Order: sequence, then C-alpha cells, then structure tokens
Amino acid sequence: MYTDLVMEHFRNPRNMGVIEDADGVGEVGNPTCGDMMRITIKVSDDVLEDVKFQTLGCGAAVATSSMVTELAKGKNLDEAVDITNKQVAEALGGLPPNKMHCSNLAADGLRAAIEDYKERRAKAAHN
Amino acid sequence: MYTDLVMEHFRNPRNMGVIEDADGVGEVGNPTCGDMMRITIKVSDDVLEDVKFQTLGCGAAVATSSMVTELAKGKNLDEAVDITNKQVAEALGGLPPNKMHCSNLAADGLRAAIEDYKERRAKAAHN
Amino acid sequence: MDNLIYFDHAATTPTDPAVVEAMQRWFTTDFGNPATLYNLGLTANQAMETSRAEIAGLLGAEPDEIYFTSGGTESDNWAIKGVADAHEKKGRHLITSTIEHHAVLDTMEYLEKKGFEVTRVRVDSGGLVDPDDVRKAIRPDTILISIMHANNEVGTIEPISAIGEIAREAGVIFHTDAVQTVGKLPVNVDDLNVDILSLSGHKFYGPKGVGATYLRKRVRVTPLMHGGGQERRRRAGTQNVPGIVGLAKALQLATDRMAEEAVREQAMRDRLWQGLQESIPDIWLNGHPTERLANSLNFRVEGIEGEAMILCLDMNLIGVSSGSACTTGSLEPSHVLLAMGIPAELAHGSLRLTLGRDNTDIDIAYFLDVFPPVVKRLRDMSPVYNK
Amino acid sequence: MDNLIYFDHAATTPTDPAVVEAMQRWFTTDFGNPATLYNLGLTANQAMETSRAEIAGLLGAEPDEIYFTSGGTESDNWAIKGVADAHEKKGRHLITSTIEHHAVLDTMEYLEKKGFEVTRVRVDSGGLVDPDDVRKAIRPDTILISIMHANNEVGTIEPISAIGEIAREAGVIFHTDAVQTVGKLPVNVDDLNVDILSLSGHKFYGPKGVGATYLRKRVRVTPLMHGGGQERRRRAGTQNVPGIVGLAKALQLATDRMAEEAVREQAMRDRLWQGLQESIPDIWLNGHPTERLANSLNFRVEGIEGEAMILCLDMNLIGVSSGSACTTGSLEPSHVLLAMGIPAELAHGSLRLTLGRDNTDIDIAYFLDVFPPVVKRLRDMSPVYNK
Ligand SMILES: Cc1ncc(COP(=O)(O)O)c(C=O)c1O
Ligand SMILES: Cc1ncc(COP(=O)(O)O)c(C=O)c1O
Repeated sequence: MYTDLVMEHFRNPRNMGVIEDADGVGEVGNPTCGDMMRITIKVSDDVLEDVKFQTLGCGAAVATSSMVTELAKGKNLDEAVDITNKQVAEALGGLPPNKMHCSNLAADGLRAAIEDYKERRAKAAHN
Repeated sequence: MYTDLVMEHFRNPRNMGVIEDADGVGEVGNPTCGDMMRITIKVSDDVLEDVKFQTLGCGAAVATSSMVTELAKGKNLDEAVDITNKQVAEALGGLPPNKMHCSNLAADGLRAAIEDYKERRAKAAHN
Repeated sequence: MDNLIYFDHAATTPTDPAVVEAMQRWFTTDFGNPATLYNLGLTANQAMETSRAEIAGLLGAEPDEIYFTSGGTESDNWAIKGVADAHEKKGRHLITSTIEHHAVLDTMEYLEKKGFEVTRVRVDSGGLVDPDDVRKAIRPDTILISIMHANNEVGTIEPISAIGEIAREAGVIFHTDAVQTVGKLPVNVDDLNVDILSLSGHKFYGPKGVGATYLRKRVRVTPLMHGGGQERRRRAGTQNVPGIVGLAKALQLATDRMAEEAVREQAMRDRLWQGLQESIPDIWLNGHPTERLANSLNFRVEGIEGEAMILCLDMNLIGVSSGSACTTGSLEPSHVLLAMGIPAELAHGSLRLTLGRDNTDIDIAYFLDVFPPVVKRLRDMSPVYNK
Repeated sequence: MDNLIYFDHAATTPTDPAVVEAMQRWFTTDFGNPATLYNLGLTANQAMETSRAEIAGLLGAEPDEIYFTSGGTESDNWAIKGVADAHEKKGRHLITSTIEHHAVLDTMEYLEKKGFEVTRVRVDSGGLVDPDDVRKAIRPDTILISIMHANNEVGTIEPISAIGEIAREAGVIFHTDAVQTVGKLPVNVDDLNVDILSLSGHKFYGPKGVGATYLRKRVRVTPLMHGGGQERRRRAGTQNVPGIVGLAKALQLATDRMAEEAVREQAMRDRLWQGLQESIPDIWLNGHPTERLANSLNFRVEGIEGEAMILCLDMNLIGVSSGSACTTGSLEPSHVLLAMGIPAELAHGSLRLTLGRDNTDIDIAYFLDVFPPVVKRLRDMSPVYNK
C-alpha cells in the first residue's frame, strides 16, 4: 500500500516531538476524523531553525508530518510557506489515493505554524 | 442420474423391435418433443403373448419402453391395461423428476396398442 | 509467511491443508461439469450433492435447502434483493440493525434508493439488538428482517432465536448473516428460527470464493444469478466443485473441533485481555462482556489511531485489523463502534484481535511483550494524549 | 478418470496442473485477505493486482478495467442488470440475439418482467447475427446491446467488431459474452469495440468459480454485489485470491499456445467430421462452415435422440454433450438450433463435440470406430428411421 519511503518515515519519524519554547504552533485535523497534527517551529532570521511534529493518525499522517519537517528545516519562511501537501506526498514517492486528502495535511500544519509565528511577531511589534 | 436398473435396460433393452403381423399397434409421443415410441403386441386368448417396442428418445424413454414390455408380457389384457407409467417408473427404481412426465409414456403406448387390438377385434366382429 | 503471528481470523483464515487436499482431484482428474450426463459429470455431481447433504446435516437443514454461492457477500445480497424482488407486492419495508456487515447495509441502502423503506434497529453499548425493538419495528408491509448472528467487528452474538420467533409470529421472512458463526458456534436453522442464512467458507478454514445459502423450503426469492438450471434453477452458474467439496470438508473439520477450540481460544483471549489491562492504561473493551464469540477481542486505546497500531504490529510480524474498515477508501470510523455509542476519536483508536487454530500461548505472550511499547511510542507521538 | 476421452471442452476443462500449482500457496501460507493492511494481506493484494495487470495486458485493457467475479454467469448478469439499473432513466430497451447463453437470455427475460423491452435479433442458418439487424433494432431508448462473441453450442463466431462500431456510433453500451472465446481466440477489447466483456476461468483450463468482467472506463454499471469496498467499490466480497492467481496463470498459458492449439484442434476436428460423413448417412453440420471456433463440431443425426447417444458414448468412455440443455429439467430442444431454423426433431438429435488440449489423433480414430455402430443401434431401435 505505502511506498518504502513512507514506511521508512513511519518507522523512523524525523523531528518528532515538541519545541518547548516554540516561536509558532500550528494545529490541523481533528481527532474525530482520526487525524490530527501539531507542528512547532523555531525561527531565527526568517529561517526555520527547528521544526517538530506530533501526530495522531495513520501511516500517511505520520510520514507526511515527518517529511514536512525535513523539507522545511533550514528553509526561510517565504519558501517554507509555499510547500504544498502535494509536494510532501511526492517527496514520499506518492500516497495511496484514499490517503491523498484526509491524511495529507502536514503542509497545512506547517503553514498554520508559520502564520502563528507571523501573528505573534505582528502583535509584538504593535505592543 | 439414472438408477442402475434404468441403465441396465438402456444398455440391454428387452423386446426391442417390431412384431411384423402384430394384433395391435400403439404409438405415443412425438418426434418434435424428442420422445416417441411404438409398441406392437401379439394377443392370444386375451393374453399378451408377445410385446415389442421401438423408441426414439432418451435413456428414460428407452428403459421405460423396455420395462413395460417385460411387465406386460404374459399378462392378460385386463391386467396389462391397468399398468401405469408410475408403476413402470417404480419397477425401474425411480426416474429423475424431470423425466417423470415427458419420457415416461410407455404404459400409455401399451394401452394404445391394446385399444388398437380391441378396436380391430370389434371391427372384425362387425364385419 | 510462517513466522507471522496472525490475530485476524475474522478477516479470513488459512485454508486447512486437509481441505486443500480434498479439493485437488476435482481440479484435475475429476474435473467434470456437474450438469453433464456422462460419468465424469455425474461423479462431480455426486461429490457436490454429498457435500450439500453434509452441510445440510451440520446445519440441521434438508439438502435441498442448501444453495452454493460465491461467498458471504453473494449470499447476503441474494437474500435481501431476492426477497425484496419476490415479495414487493406484499410490501416494501425491511428491518435490519445498525451493526450489520456492509454486504447487508449497502444492499439495504441500494434498495432504499429503489423505493424500499428500511428500519435499522439500534444496539446497546455492548452491540446487542433488543428483540423487542424488532417486534416494534414490524409493520403490515414488512417483508424481511435481516439481523446478523454475530458481529464481525466486536463479536457480539445476537439473540437470533428470539428474533426469529417474533418474525415467524408476524409472518415475516427472517434472514441471518451467519458468516462469523458457522464453524465457530453450533448453528441449527430450526433452533435459530431462521428462513435464510448466509455462510462463507474462508471464515472457517475453507476456500475463498465459495459460500452457501440456507433457504427454507417454500420461501420465495428471486435469483440473483439468472441463467442455467443449476441449483434447482435458483442460482445459475457452473458450480465450483472443488470449492464446494472444500466447503463441506472445512465445515466438517470445524464442527469436529468446535467445542474444544472455543474453550482454548477463549482462554487465550481472556489471558490476553487481562494482560493488556494490566500493562496499558486507558484501554477499554468494545463489545459485549459475555455474549461474544470466544475468539474475539476488540478494544480502544485512548490517544492513538488504529492504522498506526496495525503498521507497528506488522513491523513486529503480527497481523491484526482495526475496528474501522481501513480498506474502503474512506477513513470513516467503524459504523459498528459508533452505533454502540463509542465516540469517533475512540472508534478510530480501536483494534480487533480474532484468534484462531494456529494461535498458541506463545503468541499471546509475544503480543503482550510487543504491544505496550507500541502504545507508548504512539502516545508519545500523539498531540492528544498527555497523561 | 484418466481413460476418459473427453470431447466436451465447451462445458468445462480440466484445470491445468501448472494452474493448480500456482494456486497452492495462496490457500495455505499466503492466505491473507487482500483488503488488510499488514504484510500478509499486502502480499495477497500484490498477487491479485499482478494477476489483474496480466489479464488486462492479454485483453488490451487497463488493469483498472478488470473486475474479478465468480464466473461467466455473474459477469453476464452484472453487465446486463448493472447497465439496466444505471441507465434506466435514459431508456429501457435492450438488444440481444436469439442464440445467447441462458445467463444472458434469462437475465433479459427477468428484465422484461420488470418493464424493460428486449429486441432479440435473429441469426441465419449458420448462427450468424447480421450487424445490420442490430443497427435497425437500435432506438433512442436503447441502453445496451449484448451479443456473444462465439456461441457455446455451435461455435459460430459473431461479427463483434462490426456490431461494436454500430453501438459506438449510436452511443449504446455494448457487452459481449466472450466466455467461449477468451483463451481460444485473440480477444482485444479495442479491436472488438466492446465496453463490457465477460470471461470465465474454467473454460480455458483455469479454476471453476472465478471469472472476470472487463468494464471500460467511465461506463456506469450498478453493482450486482453490494458491500465491502473491494474491486474499486464495484464488486463487493473477499476476493478469491487463489482463484484469481489461477485465472491469470490459465489465461497466460492459453494465450501462449493459442495459435498452435487452434491449428491442431481444427485439423483433428475436420478429420473427425470427414470420417463421420463418410461412415454415417443422414448427418448434417450445425453451425457455420467457416466462421466457427476451431474446436467445435455440432451435428444432427436423423432418427435418433441426443441423450441416448450421450449415454451410449459414455458406456464407451467418451464424454460429449447434446445440443440441448439436458440439465435444465426441461426437455426443450436447443434454443440455438431452433433459432438457426433446424426443426425440433433434428435439434433433439444433435450432438456437440468440443475438442481440447488433451485430445489426440487416437481419440479421433476411437470415436470414428465407436460412433457409427452406436448410431446404427439407435436407428434400429427408432420408430422413425427406416432407411
Ligand atoms: C459478518 C460478515 N458478513 C459477510 C461477509 C462477507 O463475506 P465474503 O467475504 O465471503 O463475501 C463477512 C466477511 O467479509 C462478514 O464478516
Ligand atoms: C457462452 C457462455 N456464457 C456464459 C457461461 C456461464 O459461465 P459460468 O459457467 O462460468 O457461469 C457459459 C458456460 O457455462 C457459456 O458457455
């Protein structure tokens, strides 16, 4: 069902965990749907210095979470915000069709985290 | 499908053929239906001295024809006319359900031959 | 895959080598079409009729009440569509439950689109149908009640005999999907008061792609397969003689060891559940505590998701299923668990273990070793479990 | 039954030992349900998908246009009922021929009872459908044309490609029952211009109880089997993995030796017919002299009846069928022969010989030895043959 690369990421997820003093947090999905992920980021000079994920979900959900952290880490925010769910799936060598929509949310999670970071910064600038 | 006795009669039909100077001839069935038999009888002192059959038809048609000649031979006409198709089937140890109606006409053939004989005699008496 | 530890006997079972052996000659040397008139065909026909009589005997039925099909799905579809088609003049109302297999539920849904009305009786938190609910659902235009004998996800055994009595009193045809019980529980069509019953070979160590329908005499159903005159004109198609011989052999073998195997599997299952409860916090049983198949264990694990557990267990050479129908292309949580009142997020986190002949105490011990760390790892990964 | 001389390959064929061998591991060691997520299931799924791709390749189709079924009867029923159900809003008119298999004809008759209209195009004395008759039968409300590729009784090969072109021009879905041609003739779904095609394993040395439907992309059909999400939600039921693997293997083997085998069987068949004509008076060929399957010989024998010939030949260890459907519980003469204009009494006296891989010149010689005395004996017994 899954590509070897998906299974490899499922088996050995990269960047699993929580950044305690994160600069941004993104949450997408919903436990009622069976898939939920939380992405925490650490930003310095508009570059994603660290990205970590926590995921409740199936193999695809875990692997896409893991993959998006790899794709994002070290990128600057403008690049990272452009990463799409489709790119994540492609980087994994593809996902089963039924997993393309429901369990492929990791890029959305990353974007949510970046937005959270930007909002926090905007607020800080106002204060 | 068929009992051993049916097959035995099919393999070695008794009294197959035509009595050339028959006292009565009975014909039942219809080639269009796939089953047809002709029974010829020789009568002496109201007793069936000889009975012979010709049959076009399936295994059941042949076996019932053969069996009816065995049952009838040596009987007097009153007994012979009472032989039923059902009795013939029973004497053969039964027939498959789908063969009970269409291919089990031999007793009818015998009866037709006896009636033919009686008609001929009645005509002869009138002349 | 000899080193796999298989806990998914409700999904399918290995075909018993004795069954495979019994099938062989009907493939190659005695391969005749049972509808033909020469010896080769008659021999095949005889084997088929002997199988039919054996199966009938084991179910307390007459041989000419047994019809061979391609499996449980066909038997279920036939029963429901066949009764609906043959009796729609009498009425267009059908009764079923909320926890049936999709072969029943989707067929019912199809009929709804065709203008039939369907009442789905609810189940309690253990998955049990209340016969009284069935009684209340019956209307003058009800033509069929279809309630499964035991549920395939949680193993709950339904009060079929009592429901059958109600159906009989009301003069309504009663079908039961016994795919999960035949070969595991004693199944007698008269004791169960059923008119139609579905069974499937591959659930009791028989071949896939062959099943049977018990159809009580004088119950009218329209064929699902029109065509040749096979199966007394009720189910057309050249009969699968090797499969049918295998089906009968498998049912015979399953019946022979049924009592002993139920005790053995239940003991293992109960030890397993005991062990899991001791080593893992926040897990709960799904299904009925007692009215349940001896080999079935379904439980929910808070904070993690089913497929992830399956994959982790597979990495440890253990085969299990989740409560949800992972394969249907939807990620819907199990309709059975939802019907029992389990919230969606816990339904997603459920696992089904169904034991079988090949399981031993060693498998139980191994599972109890492997599973707690899997749960811990996935909970560590989970954003919603923080205990 | 190794000493049987088998001339009834249109009824069924022995499963090739290599096919049986290929099936074995999927019964016992790799028995997984292809819908499950762990390795055992994935392995089974992979074998199934490989089989699907192989079969698709051999038919010139895409893998996701192949659906596994329980055989020819199911494929025929599904095609016809499935199209009727999915397209009845467009129209309720169907076209078929008078010489179809009962799996098609009886299904059509069933639909007639449900309010559909069916036009049955006639055939000529050789059993051929005239494509122009099909064209003329098409109406604005026609939703399906179903014409068989080759007839199972007389072997006549229909002009499917031409009919398919007409169907396509008219925008009508076209189904062909290719149960008698797949494995014997090159079958390419694009060359044939078909939208749906039925095939059955046991007709080409594969297992009984497994077949397939080719269903062109974007052609809508309602499932015949509702339930689980198997076969892309179009045909529910746990897939018969051993049977499916066997089906693909059998089609591969049949394709490999197709050309050579056709030549060999046709030579034997022609010698056989030559010899029969020389030794038996008043016999005639049924079916088309040239547009005919290489292995098929159907002839009528004046003055005697088919079943009697079958039984006599069986006594000589030869297996053949008559033209009529001896098994259906009716003694109706063959609808195919009647449709070709053969009088009922001669239809009753017809015999079908269909050759296969196991036949050799010795079998032909033996038949030519045995059959003339059989005819003589039955004609002597017959009240209607006096030549
Ligand atoms: C309760 C129940 N009904 C029906 C079926 C369908 O049976 P089959 O897979 O033989 O079509 C299954 C199993 O898949 C089942 O568990
Ligand atoms: C032309 C044709 N169609 C359909 C069928 C039915 O196939 P099956 O026996 O696999 O159901 C057959 C053979 O029985 C056939 O010869």
